[in-house]
Amino acid sequence: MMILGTSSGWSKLKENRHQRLQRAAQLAQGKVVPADNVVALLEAVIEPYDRVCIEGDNQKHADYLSRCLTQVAVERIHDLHIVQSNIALSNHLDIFEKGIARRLDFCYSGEQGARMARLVGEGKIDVGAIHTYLELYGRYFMDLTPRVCFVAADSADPDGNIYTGPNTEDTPPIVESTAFKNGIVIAQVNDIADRVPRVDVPAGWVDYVVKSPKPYYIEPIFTRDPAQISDIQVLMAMMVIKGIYAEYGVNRLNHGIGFDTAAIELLLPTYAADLGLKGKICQYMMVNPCPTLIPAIESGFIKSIHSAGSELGMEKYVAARPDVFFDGPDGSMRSNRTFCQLGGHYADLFIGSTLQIDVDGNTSTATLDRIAGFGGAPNFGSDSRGRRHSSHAWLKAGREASHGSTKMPRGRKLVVQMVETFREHMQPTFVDKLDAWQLKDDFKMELPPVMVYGEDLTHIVTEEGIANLLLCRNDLEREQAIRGVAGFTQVGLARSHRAVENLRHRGIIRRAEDLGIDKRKANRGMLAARSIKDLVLWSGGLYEPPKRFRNW
Amino acid sequence: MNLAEWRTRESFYEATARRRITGVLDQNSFQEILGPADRITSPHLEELGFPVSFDDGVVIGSGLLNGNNVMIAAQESGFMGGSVGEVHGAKMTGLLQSALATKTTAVLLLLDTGGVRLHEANAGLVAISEIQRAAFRLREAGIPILVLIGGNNGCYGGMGIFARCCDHVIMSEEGRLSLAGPEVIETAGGVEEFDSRDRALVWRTMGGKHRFLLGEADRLVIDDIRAFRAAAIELMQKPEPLTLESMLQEHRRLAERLEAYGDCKDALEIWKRMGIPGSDSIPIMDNEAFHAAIKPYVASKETQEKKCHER
Amino acid sequence: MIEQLKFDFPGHPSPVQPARGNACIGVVNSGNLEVLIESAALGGRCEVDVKTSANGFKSTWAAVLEDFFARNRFADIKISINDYGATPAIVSLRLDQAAAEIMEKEMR
Amino acid sequence: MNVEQTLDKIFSREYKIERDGLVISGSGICKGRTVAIIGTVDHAAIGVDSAFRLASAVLKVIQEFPKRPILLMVDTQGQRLTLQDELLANNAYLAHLAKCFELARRMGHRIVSLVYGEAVSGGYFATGMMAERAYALPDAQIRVMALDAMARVTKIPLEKLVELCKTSAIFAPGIPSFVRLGILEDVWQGTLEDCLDRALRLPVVYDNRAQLGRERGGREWAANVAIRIRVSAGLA
Repeated sequence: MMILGTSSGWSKLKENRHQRLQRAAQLAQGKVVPADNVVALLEAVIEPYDRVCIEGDNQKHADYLSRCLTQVAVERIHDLHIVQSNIALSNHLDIFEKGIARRLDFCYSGEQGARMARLVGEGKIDVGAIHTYLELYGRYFMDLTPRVCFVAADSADPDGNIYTGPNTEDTPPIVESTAFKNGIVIAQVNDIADRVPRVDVPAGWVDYVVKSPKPYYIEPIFTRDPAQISDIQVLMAMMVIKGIYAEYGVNRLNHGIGFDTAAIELLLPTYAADLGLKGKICQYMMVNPCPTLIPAIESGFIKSIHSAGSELGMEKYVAARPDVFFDGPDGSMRSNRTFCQLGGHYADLFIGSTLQIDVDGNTSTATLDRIAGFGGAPNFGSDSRGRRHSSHAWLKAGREASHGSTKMPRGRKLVVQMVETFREHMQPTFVDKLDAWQLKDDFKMELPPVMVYGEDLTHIVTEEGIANLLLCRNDLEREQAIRGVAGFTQVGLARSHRAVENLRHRGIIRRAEDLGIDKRKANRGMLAARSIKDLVLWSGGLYEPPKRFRNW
Repeated sequence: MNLAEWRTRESFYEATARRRITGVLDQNSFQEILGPADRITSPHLEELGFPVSFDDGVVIGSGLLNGNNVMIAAQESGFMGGSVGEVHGAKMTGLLQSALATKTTAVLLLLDTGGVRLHEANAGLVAISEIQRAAFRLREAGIPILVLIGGNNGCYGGMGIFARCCDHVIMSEEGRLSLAGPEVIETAGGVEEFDSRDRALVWRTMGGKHRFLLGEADRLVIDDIRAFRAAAIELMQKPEPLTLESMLQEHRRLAERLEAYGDCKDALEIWKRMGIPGSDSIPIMDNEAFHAAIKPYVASKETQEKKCHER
Repeated sequence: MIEQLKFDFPGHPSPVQPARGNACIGVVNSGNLEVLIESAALGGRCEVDVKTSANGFKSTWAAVLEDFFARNRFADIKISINDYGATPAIVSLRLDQAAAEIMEKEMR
Repeated sequence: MNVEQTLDKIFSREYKIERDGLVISGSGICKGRTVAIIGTVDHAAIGVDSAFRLASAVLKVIQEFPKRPILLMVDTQGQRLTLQDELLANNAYLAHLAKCFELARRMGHRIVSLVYGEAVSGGYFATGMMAERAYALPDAQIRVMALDAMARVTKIPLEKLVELCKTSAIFAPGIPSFVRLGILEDVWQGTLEDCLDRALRLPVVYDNRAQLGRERGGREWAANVAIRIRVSAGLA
């Protein structure tokens, strides 16, 4: 046969993988590696300049493996390229401080944002890009495929079959991208059992299993204590329910994780039910099992919830509600961030909070001196241009956006930001220029870190009312609509009173009274649960809140 | 859970001092004494550059309870942690003195406090002692003092001691009644001694249910202003005698407690020793289930004392 | 430190008559405030005394109060405020509650 | 001075005490008058056991020696700060002690307290401050909280607290503050025997502390507010 190609050797990755496994042969018994051998294992299977993916989710973290990585000899292992969705633990950054890793592609850094900024400033971290979750997962299969990955799970059997527990989260794309490109998959598990409750990752995709000395690190980050919801948040939530959910018939949606959206959830069984909205709104949600959803689920509002991850304390409740949640044959929840993000992107509405909004409606949660990222919010909080199926809410929003133009009918996703005009310590939410611009300059980024772009934003809800940006005919109107709900911030004070009154007349700005909401009734008494204990009672004792949230 | 019934409840825990008072008393009967318009604020807080409150964090006055004349005070949970400063304390002392002079049916004290206001430390400490002294005079005159505890701050420090110097204590499960707060104990003895962030531990050590089980509270009610009102009506005409006999009874009760539970390190052990089946799940029981579960095993404070008396 | 601010507003030409002498709303805790509203013989004008722990927001207070008096037909009214860093949203809410309260005969 | 040295001076060595843990009880003769002695030693941290022992001593005096005056000897670092004490309700044990003192007062016992060591916060509140008249030795220590701890809790700079302590008795630790506020009737100096004798000869009072505080310029509000309330309630 004639050979046209010039290359030879099509299995270099496979051969290299074989060499790595050979080097580690003495360290494992089958696939099981004793915890004490992990540093040696990492030194054996990782090579300098490797791309390594560390599972760092919202909930579970491969924290033991990432801690071991800080202990490898830097002369053997250095200049790694880390790909990781969530930089949450200090040891995630220690490897950069020590020179073990240099390049980083990630999504979100939360509490480590300030230290990250410092390390970037010192040249210890070379940031490739800050992604959304879907972007980064996509790149695992495109140009950022890991050579080695660390994942975390509840249990494994001696063959290497893995049960992730309810927090499956990022595990599937990490394992799949690594295992099918001849990479090395190392799993940290809380327990090694003869049989796992269900197989989330088949043994054939897994190279090593380590029982960590302590269970993986997990935080109840989606638990919002109803006791901390303010009257103002109740008022805003009432406006959202009556002025947006009822108006558009919003049935498929994603909620942010703040107190504002928790207030909406807790008003469904009371205020929304009183308005006769049960069965008409909020039936399908893409959201973690936030405890504040319990009353709405129990009162039959919500038909189905798919989650990116679980939430500490919600395990038994979720397992006992298989009609609502996605539970496995073993009874426990199966989450998956990729699919949750995907569903949420094609839903009818996203609503969440933010820290800053400018007069064009661009929003950002970035704060000075920190490099934090946005995780999944930009995918939820953007119009889905590829959407081809219709729904009542989507079409109505589309009609409003087209201003009666009849050319090509097309829908719009509702993207809502729900904020108080001032945050605590009198920090204005509405600003002339986002801090994101300053951040762009400070850290020489190519883009200012914007969470929701103005062109995707359809509604702003503040204590002053709702601004429907879809109905604005031009940028000037849009700006006045934003100023018209910006309260006593400088942005709000600079409004044209005449223009704002005109917008109000046209229903572009709607105050509580325009919506028929009595402000004096907007108080915590409206909430279906006012404490974590109420949530436990609603759940029939199935919800087991972490100790720090209890007052009984 | 019955949502309709639940929605009719009004949380005592969440209500302001003024609302607690108007909710506990007969409708429209409350007459405030030295109200906000009198502007009796703390000169000491002002001197230190702290915000003041027009009532210094305690609302006092008179009103009707089921048609009976009573005097009432309520500490404001949100202002300086309900703490007792000079003016705050003097208002309560003055109220008790007035109750003695006017011979009201009872005095209701809605306590919600961490104790002494440290910004006025010495004056706060003696203020509580003066409240206590005035309360004893009232008891001597046979006018019962009812303490209601169900707010965010619980009832701690000197006020925790004071509360048990009154005739009756009515608590909700959310209420806490103790001397030293969890943070103070943690600071002194380390997190191994008391993890103040472990709120379940805090409540089973100091919360309403445990206090009721020990006989430190006369009534345990749900977190509803009306439930507190009902319990207050029930107890307002039942002064507790402070006599040699009653003190010897109490002494025996406290001796028995030391004897029976002195070595326990967790409320769970105490409850188990009380013989309550399923005692581990006590924290999660609602009020009704709790009373049903403990009834056969724990005598109420009244019957405990009666039993002591019979012996 | 506490900043003291004083404001003076012209009363409404056809004012409403409060049902009570005074009303007090809100609590002085972090992010919150206490509003005392009283009838007072001020020759038809309205006065506001603010004591606030958040310094440097005089113009914001002026705007919030102006808005409040534009919404309410008040004359001969004195408002006294102890503020512990409340946002304008909370301030407006408490002012509205105080205004509603003084118009009600009985204390709730 | 330790408790024995102090009692030696008060009772010219004519006394007998027993020690049970950190609690002492007994009696002595002062100028021909038998006085019951009850107190704490070694900077006692008062927990449920000590509070109970103190109450036992008070009840014993009430039952066995009607109307015998009680000298309450105070040396306490405050309440004991443990989980077990709170579990059993230390507040209840201290309240019980307070009620026993109240009972003694009602039954005709004069009660005088003397801080001879230290007296802190809740421990003093439930013991020495229950006396009809409270005294201290000049070198005794009394406080609610040490200034550095107070600075930490109240978030007031320590320097500012120290400065304010020079003029204000409201939170300054130390005997002069407690005298100015009227909490302490007096400081015992000179012959302690005479001091106790004098104290027991004073007329019976119920609670003169607010009045003393006003007279001494330490706190005006306590007395004034109480009067204003009586006026508002239509009583004066």
